[in-house]
Amino acid sequence: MKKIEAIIKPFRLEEVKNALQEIGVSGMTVTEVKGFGRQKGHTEIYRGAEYVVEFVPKLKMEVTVAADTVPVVVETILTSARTGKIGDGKIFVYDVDEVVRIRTGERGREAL
Amino acid sequence: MKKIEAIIKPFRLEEVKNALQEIGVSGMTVTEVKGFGRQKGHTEIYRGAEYVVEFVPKLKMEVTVAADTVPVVVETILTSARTGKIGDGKIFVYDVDEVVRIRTGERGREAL
Amino acid sequence: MKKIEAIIKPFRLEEVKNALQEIGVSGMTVTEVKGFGRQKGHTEIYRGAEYVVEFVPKLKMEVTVAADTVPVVVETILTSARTGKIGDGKIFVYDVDEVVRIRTGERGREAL
Amino acid sequence: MMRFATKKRPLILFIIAICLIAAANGAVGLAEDSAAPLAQESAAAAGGSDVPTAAEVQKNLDFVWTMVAAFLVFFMQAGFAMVESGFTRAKNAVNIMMKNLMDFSVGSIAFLLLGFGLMFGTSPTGWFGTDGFLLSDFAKDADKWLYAFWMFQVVFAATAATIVSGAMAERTKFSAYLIYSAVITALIYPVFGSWAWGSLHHGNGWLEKLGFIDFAGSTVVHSVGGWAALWGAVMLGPRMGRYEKDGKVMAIPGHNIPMAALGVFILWFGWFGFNPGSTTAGNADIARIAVNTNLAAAAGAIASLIASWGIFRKPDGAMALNGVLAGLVAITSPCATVTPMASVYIGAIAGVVVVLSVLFFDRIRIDDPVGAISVHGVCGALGTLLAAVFHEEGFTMARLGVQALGVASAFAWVSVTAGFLFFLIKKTVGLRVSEEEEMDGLDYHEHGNTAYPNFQLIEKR
Amino acid sequence: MMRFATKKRPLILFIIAICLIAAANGAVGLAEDSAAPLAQESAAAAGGSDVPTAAEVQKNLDFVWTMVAAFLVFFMQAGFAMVESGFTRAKNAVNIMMKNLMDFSVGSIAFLLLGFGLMFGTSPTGWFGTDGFLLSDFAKDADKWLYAFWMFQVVFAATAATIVSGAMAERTKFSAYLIYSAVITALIYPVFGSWAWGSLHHGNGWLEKLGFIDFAGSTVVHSVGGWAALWGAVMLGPRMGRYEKDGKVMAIPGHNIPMAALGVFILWFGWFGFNPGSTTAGNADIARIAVNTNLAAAAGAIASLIASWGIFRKPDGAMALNGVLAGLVAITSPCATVTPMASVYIGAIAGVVVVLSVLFFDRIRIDDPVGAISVHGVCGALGTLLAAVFHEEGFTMARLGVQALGVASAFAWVSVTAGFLFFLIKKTVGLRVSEEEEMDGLDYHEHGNTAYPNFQLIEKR
Amino acid sequence: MMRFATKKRPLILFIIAICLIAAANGAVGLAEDSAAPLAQESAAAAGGSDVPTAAEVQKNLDFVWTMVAAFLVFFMQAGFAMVESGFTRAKNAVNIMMKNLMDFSVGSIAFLLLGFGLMFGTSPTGWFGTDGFLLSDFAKDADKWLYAFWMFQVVFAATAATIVSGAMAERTKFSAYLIYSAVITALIYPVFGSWAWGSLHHGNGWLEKLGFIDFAGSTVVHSVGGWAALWGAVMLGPRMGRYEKDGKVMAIPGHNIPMAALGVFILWFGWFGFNPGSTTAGNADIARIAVNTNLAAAAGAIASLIASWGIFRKPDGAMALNGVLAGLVAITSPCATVTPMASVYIGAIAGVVVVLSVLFFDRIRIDDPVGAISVHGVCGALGTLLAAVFHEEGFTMARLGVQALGVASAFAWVSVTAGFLFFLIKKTVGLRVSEEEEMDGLDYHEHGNTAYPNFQLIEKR
Ligand SMILES: Nc1ncnc2c1ncn2[C@@H]1O[C@H](COP(=O)(O)OP(=O)(O)O)[C@@H](O)[C@H]1O
Ligand SMILES: Nc1ncnc2c1ncn2[C@@H]1O[C@H](COP(=O)(O)OP(=O)(O)O)[C@@H](O)[C@H]1O
Ligand SMILES: Nc1ncnc2c1ncn2[C@@H]1O[C@H](COP(=O)(O)OP(=O)(O)O)[C@@H](O)[C@H]1O
Repeated sequence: MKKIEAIIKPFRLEEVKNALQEIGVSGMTVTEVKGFGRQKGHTEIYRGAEYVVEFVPKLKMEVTVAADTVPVVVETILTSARTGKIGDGKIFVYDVDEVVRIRTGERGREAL
Repeated sequence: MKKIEAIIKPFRLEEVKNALQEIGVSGMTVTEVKGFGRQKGHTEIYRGAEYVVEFVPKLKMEVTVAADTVPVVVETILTSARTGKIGDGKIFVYDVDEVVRIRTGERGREAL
Repeated sequence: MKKIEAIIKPFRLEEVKNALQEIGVSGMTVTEVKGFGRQKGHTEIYRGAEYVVEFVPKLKMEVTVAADTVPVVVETILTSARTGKIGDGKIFVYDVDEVVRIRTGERGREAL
Repeated sequence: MMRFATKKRPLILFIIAICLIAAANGAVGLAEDSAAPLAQESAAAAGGSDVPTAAEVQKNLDFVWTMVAAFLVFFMQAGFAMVESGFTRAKNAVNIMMKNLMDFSVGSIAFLLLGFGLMFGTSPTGWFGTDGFLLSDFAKDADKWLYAFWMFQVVFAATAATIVSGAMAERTKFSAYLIYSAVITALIYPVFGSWAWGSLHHGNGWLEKLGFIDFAGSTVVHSVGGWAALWGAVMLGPRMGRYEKDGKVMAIPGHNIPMAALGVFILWFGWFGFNPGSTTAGNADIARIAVNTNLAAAAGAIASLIASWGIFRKPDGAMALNGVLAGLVAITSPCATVTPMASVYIGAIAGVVVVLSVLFFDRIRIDDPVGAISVHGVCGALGTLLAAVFHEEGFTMARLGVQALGVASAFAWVSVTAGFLFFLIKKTVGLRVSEEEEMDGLDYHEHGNTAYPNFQLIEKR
Repeated sequence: MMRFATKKRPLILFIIAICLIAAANGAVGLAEDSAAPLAQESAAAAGGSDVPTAAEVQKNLDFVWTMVAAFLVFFMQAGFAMVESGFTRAKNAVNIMMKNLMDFSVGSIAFLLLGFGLMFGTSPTGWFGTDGFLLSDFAKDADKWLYAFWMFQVVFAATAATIVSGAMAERTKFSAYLIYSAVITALIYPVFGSWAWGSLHHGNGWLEKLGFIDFAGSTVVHSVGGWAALWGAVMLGPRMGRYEKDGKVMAIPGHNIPMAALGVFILWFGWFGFNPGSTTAGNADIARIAVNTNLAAAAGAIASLIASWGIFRKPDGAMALNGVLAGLVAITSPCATVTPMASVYIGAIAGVVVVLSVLFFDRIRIDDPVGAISVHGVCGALGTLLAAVFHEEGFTMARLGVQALGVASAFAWVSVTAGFLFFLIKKTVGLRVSEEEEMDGLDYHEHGNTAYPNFQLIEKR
Repeated sequence: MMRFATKKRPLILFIIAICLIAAANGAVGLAEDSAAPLAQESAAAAGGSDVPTAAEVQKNLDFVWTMVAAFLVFFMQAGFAMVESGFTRAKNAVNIMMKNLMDFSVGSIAFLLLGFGLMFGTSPTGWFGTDGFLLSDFAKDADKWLYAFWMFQVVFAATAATIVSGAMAERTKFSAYLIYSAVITALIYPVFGSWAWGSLHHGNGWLEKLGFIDFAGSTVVHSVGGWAALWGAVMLGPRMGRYEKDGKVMAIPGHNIPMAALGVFILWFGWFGFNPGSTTAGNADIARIAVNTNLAAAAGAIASLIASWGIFRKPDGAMALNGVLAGLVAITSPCATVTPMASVYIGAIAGVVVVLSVLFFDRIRIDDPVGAISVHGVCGALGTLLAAVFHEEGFTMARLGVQALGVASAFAWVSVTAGFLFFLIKKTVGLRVSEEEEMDGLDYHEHGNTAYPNFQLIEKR
């Protein structure tokens, strides 16, 4: 099993989520994160002093799926998350040893 | 070494943490996350308009442990996090190449 | 490719980020987390009743880099995040199967 | 939207109904006051077209002062809402706002229909009023002062009810809350009120006849509210996770201390209407009452800060806030009959007592999220007794006796009536929400709302 | 800092400029009031050194009452700011605070320069005032009452403008906002005001001559603001993501409901200055007006709670808050000419109507984030009509006709002028921010600020 | 709980102690006012049973007005708390609330014991008062006006102290804070006050004899507070991370701008008590003072918005808020002796000056988290000078000279005394918290509390 971790722009969440549902992804976990990369932060002013907000708000989306479905899931995220502007984010794929559903104790594919 | 990542219901945190301490887990990291899965969100009303809150608040708990202790840790989480209701969450196990304790620079088992 | 995940003390963020930039790390993702470990939480008082705040605020910093640069990155984090006090945190290294840049679809090293 | 559509027809009928009842009542309207001069005219009048006497002007001044004071007391509702919500959790904030808004709204109507008459109507027995419901006295006396007096009294009545909500916060059913706050404003508060204050209008209570001193209501308003809060908290039981089996007391910190502090500032501000306004006359007496009120509040804050510093080794913010309120509640009864120095002592004593009282109720496992029982019940009783101890004409055992009798009768009356009320509600609509609702928060289950949708909250219990 | 340095020289010049204009004006200053007694003296005076007549004292009382009422009305600005910001998203909170602060500031100056004269200057035609700009009447009449009256009127004028900002929240350009709020306070509001209230000072409006009743401004202030809000919202269009193609209405929940509730409490409090204060005379009439105001607000809250409970199966918090405001707006016109019972009915009707109205405007896809159109526009008109229906001297078709005429003329006047104003702004400076600015929030793009930098916000849309 | 138990016995003793001191004082109480008529009676009286003269009614009106004004000024404490806490970080919010609550509480007692006497007691030298401590003048004069006057003065005294806390926020020890705020209210403020205002009661200051104009305290209250703030900020040094070695100024944004904006609205509201109330007489003069106050605030907001727009290319919210306060502080001295037009100029000048001043103090690396030095110190001095420049009787060099003397003497007096005070504290209890405490936030280390336990905060520095 593989975990697909995507760092996306917050306002794309709906689109990505819906796209994943359509291809049958049963679940996912989302985290509020701050990103740092090519997309630079911005400068704010507060009472005469400037300060740079270097980190950009992003969402981290984690989806664990069966290894064979990775390509299609990645493809789906790519198309649904893309705006074409700097800062669209990244997708990381990791290997997952094991998955267990807490409620039932099911393991592997059944647990997803 | 292995990382055990558990998505649990927020109010189970105390129980799970205590259970893990009892079996000698020395540390863990917890993150506020939003989950999407079989457990559906709920509908709220705001000034006459309805809106669906699709994502359910969850906690992500990360514990890195020596490979041999994985089964017992997983078992402990299973029993302490389980309520039997949909949305109890999942446990994911990943492989960890290396662990370093920042304070001392210790590596591997010693770092935990 | 490898993912380096560091749990650090929040107020070290600036230093670590700058240090990583200097060695040419192009991007990273930061998450607010709560840590539990050797560094104990503290006791607060509220209207006569005490309560223990067991979890300590930490930041999780994730950096994905080419495998060969792992040692230098880890070293950089170690030196920039270290205060020498309990609770300095940990560094975890994971294997990454694949990286994709959403904007361009580039994969692997190019995507970083 | 569609599924709503169907349900709107009844509302149209509802509006028509209101209009019909209103029409039926139209006559009343006429009778009540057949020629209220338009203000423009009267403004002109005041401008000098006809010459007013000094006595008339003084009367007008009494109107102005009493109204301003009433507005300040009204504003205390905002203070109570801020304190209660600041001292409780984010997941219940909408519910608490609604409760504080509705208890005043429901209370205003309940006091119009029943409360005022029971409290200030002619009272043959001395135990409750029998007329003057629906502001009907105006038809009789044709004295516009009735409106000023009613306005000042309705904001007091609502205060008693709102005190209760703090002690019962985070676990009470909204519907149950609406019922009991209506009953408190319509029955429990007014009947006791008629014993002590009836003679301010048409009544004459048995207690005031004995010389009971409760200038602005340490007992009549605060203790009554506080003791109702006590029985409510007892009947409800503590919030989940507040007291552990092993006897440990778990703190459940309030979600917004600055909000609670703002509430205390608003209450302090409003109390300047509550105490000095109780002269219901614009005269020289209001000044010393204001000074006394302020000094007691200040002394209460300092004393409770010292006390908490001594006990907990830290100057606990929340306790200092309670200390201010304790001082204010305690001075409410004696504020017109003690010296400024005495007010300092009264406030200081209350400030220490409230800290001990909060610890005490925690020890006997009565869960009062905001400390309403200690602040209003205990310090209300304390202040009423200290009114005798520090009376500027000197201390007399007789006076203390009467005060004690008043304190005791308030406790007895409220315990019986409120106890019964909560029991009844518990057996019928139910008093407490389900465990699941309590865990998820009342905002979602009771109102389908969220207080802070744009903020990442810390989800624990 | 360096890049700022260069830009400070002009400011020094700016200050010097102010001083020069001021100098030029110095004469005016002299002429205007050549010997204002220092208050210390007059305090002594009041102390009894010279003996005042009862009529003089009554006049002083009118000053005191009118000022206190004006201060309460001013404080409503804080209430509007809290309600508007609580009902919108965190990313626009700074912008909303700035708008509410600046509309009052700009409005005060605009009313000084133009508004007051247009509204209360001598009005040969009955359609607008022609003198009394810049408080110049004092030179003429040397009557200090002018200042009291002006102070009371300026806080009213600012209210009309601030109503608009709620309906146009979260998507309006800050510069455009400054322009239209100046125009509303300088022209649109005063001209209509002169029709209904001009005779309170030097004017005489055509509408008041017909016997139009609008005691405290259900129409003059609230409907005028509400209809301007309507056209503003129409011209702007809805917020992104508010209405989906498939016709679904998407809620955009406000970011801080307790803040909105505090705002409603502050507004309720301030309304006690708005309505009773409109006597601009400290006399016995203020009491019943206060009672009526309070009962209508309470009834409005209850009615809208019931209505929302019936329609949505939950007692929606935000709706109850709108219900209070609906009751207050509706009673504003009739508060001096109906009985307390009638006030209950008026409030209750408004409470139901506001719920239906909010649903209606959502259905026709006019996006009003805070419900300003329904609360101020619709319920303002409603209250003006009900003033005839429930008039204590009984219902007459004639009176209803005049009221209806007033309501209609307000709608017509505002639709034409505000419609044109917004159209003009749209074609010139532009009315709406870019999609990107709306998505990121106005705080960053318009002000370079963040409202809650220490809080982890939930980033979605 | 157990470890608390032991520490409660001393408290019981503490209470008993209070009672004993009180008993000893009981006599005083008797002497002071042996028959305060119960308000009920006096209400009856006012009702007409005995006939008051117009002069008596005017006196009563002065009481009512002065008390209402005092209450409004008290409410400013809430405004200061909101502004200070909104402009600082979440980790210090509880500490800031406690400071604002305690400085008023401690200040009230300190002013009772020492301050009032020093400020208004008979002053043979003209440099400080020598009697009238503990409200003892009542025994002498038996004039209830003393209480009204004291109440109005105590809220002013507390304002001076609270100003300081803003400039010293986020790094000052709580214990040190309590000490210096007591000293400021007991000594530093009153002594200067006696120079300028002593003759309002029994004193006669050297400065007022020269004709120094400071109607409501631009210098007496605001500059005094502002200069104390200056020396406090200097002695403390800047917050960690505020100024980098390379000379860069790092902004430390406030955690809740809407809260700060609410604070500014509350302060504006309270200022209507501060300035018009300073007549301490209910008469026609209050109206123009209110108008002037309002126009200066509005002009200040607009001017600072323009200035910040010009300098930073964005209309900075926080600066506009400072602009309002700058205008209010500047008009406080001249409000009774200038025309409304002049008030607009004064406010506008202050609005620009405050922006430049904030930038200036940042450049010289004096860290003032809320801008208290610029708003109260600089604009207080500015307003005092402009009182001469814009005096309605025309500008005279002589008058300007006296004003300048007053401004200079305030700066000198406060610099010496406050400078010495802070130095002493630094050398004894210590003025500043440890680096660790500053980093973690004062809430936890000083109070063991957390302001927002249910919110996920952004942990950085
Ligand atoms: N090496 C990396 N490791 C982890 N996260 C990264 C890395 N590089 C970028 N990111 C995340 O991806 C986000 C977008 O990357 P960025 O370089 O800004 O734009 P783009 O995705 O177009 O290359 C960043 O904000 C950060 O959260
Ligand atoms: N494929 C997945 N990848 C990552 N997280 C998942 C996945 N499926 C479920 N989750 C997480 O687990 C939580 C619980 O899953 P859910 O299907 O709702 O109930 P259950 O755990 O009983 O199957 C979800 O809220 C989500 O956070
Ligand atoms: N086994 C673990 N798995 C995951 N995170 C851990 C683990 N042990 C510690 N951590 C994280 O590292 C942080 C610091 O560890 P701690 O034991 O407190 O101090 P130190 O890093 O000096 O050993 C903890 O707060 C927690 O967030």
